[in-house]
Amino acid sequence: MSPNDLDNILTDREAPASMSEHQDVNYWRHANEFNGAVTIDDEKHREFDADDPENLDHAGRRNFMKVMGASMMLAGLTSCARQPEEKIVPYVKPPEHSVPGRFQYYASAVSLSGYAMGVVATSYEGRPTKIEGLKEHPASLGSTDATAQASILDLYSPDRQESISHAGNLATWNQLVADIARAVGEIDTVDGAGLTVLTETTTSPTVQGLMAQLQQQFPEMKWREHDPMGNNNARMGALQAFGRITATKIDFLKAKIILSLDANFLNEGPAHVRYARDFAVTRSAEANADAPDYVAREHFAHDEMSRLYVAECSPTLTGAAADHLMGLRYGHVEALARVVASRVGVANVTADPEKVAALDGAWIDALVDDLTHHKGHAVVVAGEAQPPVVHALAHAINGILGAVESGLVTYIDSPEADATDQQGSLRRLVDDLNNEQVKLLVILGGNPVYNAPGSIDMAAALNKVPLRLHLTPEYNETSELCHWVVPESHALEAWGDLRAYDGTHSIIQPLIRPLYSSRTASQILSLVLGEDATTTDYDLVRRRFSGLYGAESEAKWKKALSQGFVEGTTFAPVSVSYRGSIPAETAAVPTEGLELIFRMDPTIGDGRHASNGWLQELPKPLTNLTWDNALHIHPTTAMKYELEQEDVVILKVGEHEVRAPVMLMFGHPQGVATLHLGYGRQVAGYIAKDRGFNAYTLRDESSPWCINEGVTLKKTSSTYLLARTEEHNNIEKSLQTQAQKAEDRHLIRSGTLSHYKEEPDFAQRLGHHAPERENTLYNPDEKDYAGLSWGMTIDLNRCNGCSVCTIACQAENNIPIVGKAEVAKGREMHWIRVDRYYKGDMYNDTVESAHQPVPCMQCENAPCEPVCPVGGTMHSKEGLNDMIYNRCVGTRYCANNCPYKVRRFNFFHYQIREGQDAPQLKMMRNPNVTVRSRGVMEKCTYCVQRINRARIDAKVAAAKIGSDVTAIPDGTLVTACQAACPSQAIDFGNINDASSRVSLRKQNTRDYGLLADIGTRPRTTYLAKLSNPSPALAGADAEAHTAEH
Amino acid sequence: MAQVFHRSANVLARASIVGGGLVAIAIVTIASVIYRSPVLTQVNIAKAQPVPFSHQRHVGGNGIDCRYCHTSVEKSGVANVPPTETCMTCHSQILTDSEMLQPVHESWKTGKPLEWTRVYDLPDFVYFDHSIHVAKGVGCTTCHGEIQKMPLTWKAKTLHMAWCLECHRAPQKFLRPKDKVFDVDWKPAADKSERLEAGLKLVEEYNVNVEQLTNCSICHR
Amino acid sequence: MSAETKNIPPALQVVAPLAQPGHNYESISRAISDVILEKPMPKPWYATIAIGLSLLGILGASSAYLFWEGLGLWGINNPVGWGFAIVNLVWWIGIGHAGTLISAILLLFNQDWRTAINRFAEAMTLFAVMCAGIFPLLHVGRPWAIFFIFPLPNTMSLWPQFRSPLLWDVFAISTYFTVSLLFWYTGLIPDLATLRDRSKKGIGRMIYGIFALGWRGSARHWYRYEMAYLLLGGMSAPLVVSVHTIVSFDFAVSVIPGWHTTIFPPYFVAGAIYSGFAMVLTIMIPVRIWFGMTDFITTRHMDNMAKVMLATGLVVFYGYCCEAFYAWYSGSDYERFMMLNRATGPYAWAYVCLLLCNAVSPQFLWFKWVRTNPLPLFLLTIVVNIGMWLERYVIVVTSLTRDYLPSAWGEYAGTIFDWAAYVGSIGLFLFMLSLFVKFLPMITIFELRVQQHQIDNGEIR
Amino acid sequence: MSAHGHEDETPKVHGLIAEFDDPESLVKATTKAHEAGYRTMDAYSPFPIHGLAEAMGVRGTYVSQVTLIGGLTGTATGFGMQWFASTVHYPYSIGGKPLNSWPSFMPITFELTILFAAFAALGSMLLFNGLPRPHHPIFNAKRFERASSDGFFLCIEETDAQYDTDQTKAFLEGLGPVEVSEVLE
Repeated sequence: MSPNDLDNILTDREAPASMSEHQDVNYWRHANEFNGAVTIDDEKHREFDADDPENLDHAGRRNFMKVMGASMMLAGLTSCARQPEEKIVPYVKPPEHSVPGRFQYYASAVSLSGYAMGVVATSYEGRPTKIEGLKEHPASLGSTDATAQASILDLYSPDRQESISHAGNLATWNQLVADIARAVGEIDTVDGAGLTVLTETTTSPTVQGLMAQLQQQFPEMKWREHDPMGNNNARMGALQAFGRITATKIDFLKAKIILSLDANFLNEGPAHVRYARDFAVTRSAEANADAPDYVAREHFAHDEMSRLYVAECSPTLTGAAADHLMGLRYGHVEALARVVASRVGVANVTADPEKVAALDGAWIDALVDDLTHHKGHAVVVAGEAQPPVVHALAHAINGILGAVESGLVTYIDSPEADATDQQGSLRRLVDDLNNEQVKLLVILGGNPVYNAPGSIDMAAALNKVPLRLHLTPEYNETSELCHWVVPESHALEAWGDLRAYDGTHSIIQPLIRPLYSSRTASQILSLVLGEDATTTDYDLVRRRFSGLYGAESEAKWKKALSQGFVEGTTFAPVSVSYRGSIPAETAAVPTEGLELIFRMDPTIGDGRHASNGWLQELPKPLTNLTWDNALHIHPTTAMKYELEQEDVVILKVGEHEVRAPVMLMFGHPQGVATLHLGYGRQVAGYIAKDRGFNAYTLRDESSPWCINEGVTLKKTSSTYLLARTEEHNNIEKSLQTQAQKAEDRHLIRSGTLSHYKEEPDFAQRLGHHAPERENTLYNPDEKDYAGLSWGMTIDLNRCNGCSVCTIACQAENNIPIVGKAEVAKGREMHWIRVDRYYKGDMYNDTVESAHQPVPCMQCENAPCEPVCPVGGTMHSKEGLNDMIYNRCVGTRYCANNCPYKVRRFNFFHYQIREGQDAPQLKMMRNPNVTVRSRGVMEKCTYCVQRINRARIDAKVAAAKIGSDVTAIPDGTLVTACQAACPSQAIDFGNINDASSRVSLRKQNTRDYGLLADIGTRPRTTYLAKLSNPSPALAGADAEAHTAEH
Repeated sequence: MAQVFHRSANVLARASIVGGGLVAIAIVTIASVIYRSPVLTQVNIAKAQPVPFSHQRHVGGNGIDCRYCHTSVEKSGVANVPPTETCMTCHSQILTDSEMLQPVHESWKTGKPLEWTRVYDLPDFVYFDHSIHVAKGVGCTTCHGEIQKMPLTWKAKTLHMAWCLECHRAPQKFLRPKDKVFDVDWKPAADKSERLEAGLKLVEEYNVNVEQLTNCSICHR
Repeated sequence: MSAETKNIPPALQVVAPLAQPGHNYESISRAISDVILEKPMPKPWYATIAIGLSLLGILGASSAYLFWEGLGLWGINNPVGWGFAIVNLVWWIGIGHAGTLISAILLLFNQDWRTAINRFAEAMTLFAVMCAGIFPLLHVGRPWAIFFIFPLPNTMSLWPQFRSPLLWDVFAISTYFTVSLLFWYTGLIPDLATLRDRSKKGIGRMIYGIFALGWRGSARHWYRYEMAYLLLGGMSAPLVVSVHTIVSFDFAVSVIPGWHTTIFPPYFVAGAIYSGFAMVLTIMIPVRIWFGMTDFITTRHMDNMAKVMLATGLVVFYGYCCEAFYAWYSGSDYERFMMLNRATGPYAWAYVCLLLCNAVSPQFLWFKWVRTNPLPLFLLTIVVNIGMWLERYVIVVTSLTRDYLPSAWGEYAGTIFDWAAYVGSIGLFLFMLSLFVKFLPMITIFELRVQQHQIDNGEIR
Repeated sequence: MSAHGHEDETPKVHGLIAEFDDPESLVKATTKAHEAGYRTMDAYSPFPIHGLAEAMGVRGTYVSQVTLIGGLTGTATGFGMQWFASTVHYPYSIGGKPLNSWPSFMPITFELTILFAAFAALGSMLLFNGLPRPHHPIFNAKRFERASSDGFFLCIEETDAQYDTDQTKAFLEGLGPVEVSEVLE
């Protein structure tokens, strides 16, 4: 073996496996065929024998000195050690349909805040390794969001609760069964009075069914729901508007004018992936219909584009995507809603003139004008953070604007198992607890002790319950206060079902037996029902399934398993009528003093993903902050309070206070500060514990989203390091310089739609031009890329900056997390990053920002290649800029010389550092990608493992039929980032095939190369961003938009 | 003045200069010889196995086709080591009470897998794919040697990168007709030029993209 | 023979002599060989070697920990992939250049005053290159795989990548070291013979004898010897120029604004000589006093070296001006911003300091008083050494922290381990120097004899 | 005289050696000796004296030629290695540059030229000088240790055609030396 075998660049010791055509239904297997499912023991067995490279990793580290000594002693000619002996452990009986060394794909679903997101889960030798979107699923359309991508990590998370415990001691399922039986026996005598089940928002028909059974068996039992985020205001808004709770479904494909009232519909809510996709479609206008890559859109002319108005009190990516953005205080959103409503003709709605005066009149005029002129194609979306009345107003406006007739807005029964007023539900729960009316409390998931509003002392209340059971994936603040703690099964290891935002019934099927002694919510409920304790999750789901579909359930079930969901279960529209009564406006909005806005954290959500290292390290959109939350305020506001970046302040509301670091944020409304919820976990594992501060404690039960009175802010002398993935010194100044330079260098090219129509190739005219290929000392024709030749385009007009590409890449390519300290040093490892640049006057209330995903450009004249002394990176015949980890000696010259700075160096052996060294994490790794050791450079190679698999499969197939064409059909080979992107901004394929999608994109007149002027000839190119400002407001904005000129 | 050194020192001095050079060369040579020797490569060293499985008996003797046990070789990157089930297809009838086969029957009864010792072990950053090699006319014996003559299995080739490149640079020297891929007794034409000619024809016929074969990402990712 | 001075140009009449009068061949030989064979080492020598050894210890310890933990211990990051290691490498290599320049180029230009200082300067070259040599090893991510960069026989049938400036460095620096060593050793042979013949102790006599190769001062030998020595000098001259040129290619060949510039080769070479002479003086000024060499290393030598510093210092200053001018003249936003950022960005302090050290301070050398007085000259050389280190720091860091994509901008600061490696290398340098003056003649004896002969004949003074 | 005592047969004579007290007289003496027809002789001095070797009839040396050859070998090796590696043995595409991007090969070619030449220069010098030779009869000469600090010697060797103990001794004394003595093997 060669010496480089010795150091620890090693990968899961498996051969390549396929990623091709995973959209093809036939490829998916029914998990119940998969009865040979390997147990954790087998897994451990296979995983942790000598055959496992990661063990060698450790060995490698242990023998490090020996190895070094060896290689040095022998002047590197030879290495003295022999490759350690490895074992092969074949099956005894192989599972059916499994070909060793090949991936298998299963259609399933994961939970997106209680709703179903259809996914295709990849299994390798019985272990799930990757999650992709499910093309046919309405909530996914083949894409996912970052949390779905990262949920694979949750399965193997070292912070998971592994075994059932009672009062902190290990316990068995049977002890639990006995104890619960006893408790249930006691309450049974009183019709179940005293039994309370607390759930988060769920759409699971199975849970719904079991709860129904429970309520039947125990008429007195209570079902309470608490979800710190949820969509309670939407429910209440519907109730207010229509007198009943409905869910709203928006078909953005029809929307030409969109008003978002503080709604971040591109990144939040059960349908955001779908909405992002549809919205992107409405934005992709082309100057002329014969543009090579133009795809006809039903409701839009080729050069037509939707216009997005956003009014928000905390900057979001939806705001960043807006054509017209208005930043305002929380209370003013309602004022805006009212004035718009009254002006489009909603009956008896009044707006407080004083408040309206505070708003930009011209803006409203233009908006109202647009709305009224696009009846049937205009829609108003209200954000969850806004009170019910705003939602009600939105419903009213949509009604007036004919959005309902046109089908742009559809009302359906809520897919939730029990759509109710959760705010009230929580209050009633707490009262019951405090009145000691609860004898047995079953908490299914969630973490109320941590995330209940600070105005409620949940801990004290809980302690009044004689018997408490907590089903949870990880041991948290609530588990600590419960007698019984039962590990909850992950979606990839248990049976279950969920409904999508439109009601579609999706089946969750396991790919692997539970790694630990975990159970599902359905199992716990059936236990409480007193059913046979051996009832499996499978039984329960099947029972409910047959309950729902009766006779045909058998056939439907088979189909559902291969499809991932039950066809035709979309909820039918319900007709509702607006009751036409909007109460007069509530209290005035204090325009003085600091206003606190609470928001779900952009990456770890309400805190349920706090133990997910990938999401913790994912730079939060707009701020690039990682591993922490902060008090986000506008620099000018900060100046008012004499605050600087990273100063620690004490925020006090009532008797509650938190210590929060300051994060300056351009474009944040003045006088308003945003706090992200989900941090400050005290009882948690390595990843989540003691990160950031817990903003829930400041939250008030009655107004959970905003506090605009009685907020005191006290500056302390201490500072706190915030790890951002951009340079740290003097954020204000550097962000301004960055914006300026980005502009001067034409990094992000953007223009208005009108300008684009006049000058379709405006993007290509900007900046200096790439040197002609002939301008070289050498023979320019020496390099020809015949046959396959890979390229990529990224459409900035579609990208909304959600960063799912980063996580998808991390999952696909075994990219480690490095931890806060390392990020602060600028050592994050992401292969594709999303750059954010501000534009225009940074000190406006709102500031324009653009997003640019930057992977390796695969330059044809790659500056990284000639400088490597060992040929560790060089060009392939298919135009890839190959990176050969095992050849790299780590001079870092290539990274220095990369103009795009997309190369990443392993400063430490991140793969085995704290938080990364858990053995089960090895099961997650992609066997087709080398696990990089310390001291090695790494980077994006267009998912070369997928390319190789596809090429080999194509060639083998061709060879079988003796054909000599080895075609890889365009679109069957996708990179991880491309597959995940909700708005389909990324296209990848063979640029030698003139008909391939990517070739067509490259022929688009908006296509330009980043820094092409320095002659790198990048293969990844960008399509310029377009905006569609209202002609009425064009003046100032248009200038900003076309500032390029 | 007195002599500092004895006469003999003259010879010694010159000898040591020449000698120094020679020693250096010797060290380099010996080192690389050891490095290429079976001591490190394990070539031609039979490995002990839980069951003394003999390819000589099964392939040479009974003439069982490679794919009978290594089923995935044409479909997948890995040519699987057969599950106990496969052994039992015959050995539930033959040699049912053989001492030698005890572990196999044991495994079948208990369901505990056999643990074979790996003979061919590529470095873990090398991605070799059986399916494509087999499909393009690379015979089993080309890399695995005369398996039909191995009572216990041993490594026939070094698996050094240079060895891989021999073929990846000039496949014509090694390719054989597809229908002969699993033929362990296949011999190339004795005459060199004839062999090359045949090889070139196969490269043509199976349209092997030769210049691509030396791209780094073909084997390393 | 009387020292008639008629054929001495009047200009030289006034300056200090190359050597104090009253010496003859024997006294010269004694003066120098006694330092090694007879006299005890002066106290400062013990101090120096002690300091050297302890710093060397720091180097060893920190390097071991670095090898164990990984490069993360250093301040480097994305985008700043290079830090102290490269700065130190370039700095040391630069320092090395003075030796070769003095021994080779001044030899070719037939400058008499090189005689007394070339041995010392050459030794310095060797040690400086050794110090430089440790940094590439510390610098790479996988030192145990560093042999990949040598064209060695291997079973991967792979070669190094010959287009890489780093590989050019490997060849340039190793060649530079080897040739300097040969040159230095050649010069040593006759002096080793002298030591062999003068030393009483058997062992020392043996060892000097072995390395003297049985030199007996035969006229025929001298004849070929001078030829070979001249040839080596002739080769070293272009070599020394090539080495720092190639080192500058590490930057010049890249695409990074502030690196990608054609001015680098000449301005690196000038800078090298500048810092080299500074270091020679820094060491020489105390040593000549400690070891009573003032007779042979006179103010004349210091004066001349100071003049060379002044000249090269001005070239370096010119280099800075060109950089700034071309940044503006290029019209490229990248270049202009790089220059602006250098002068006003986060690392402006370093840029200002380096201008003070390298551009302003040498102006004092216009004054003869500064050139000929040990103390001011000594202080000035220290300043210049610091300045030249800062120059490399500025080049490496400012360009990398702010290149093409603003989103990828970063910061850099050395950590304790960066500093440990740096001071450690200085320790190595001091330690080697101490051994050198203890065991080898710090001035070329036989050339002093030649010089004495010429003085006797009144050819020079 | 180390040759004495421990060898029982009478020691062989190496030649006659005359010491002079300054370079000039050594040169004169050597010139005379050469004119007198002596050939197998050698002069010893603590530093190179111009004209001394010439006085013994030395006419040039091959050191420079050998060095040139060494240098050219280096050039060939340097460029050859790079060209072979990059275009023949394992050609791969680097940053869009051609396989034989000769300009990038120049630095290494140059360095190897110098390296080889340097070894050739030193090597040939030692070789032609017959060094290393730690033991040499001349070291037996009286006061010869001063040849490496301030002694100037001329030695006419016994193997010289004209060598005759008495005549040669007389001849040397005629040259005004400090002292003439016999050197034994």
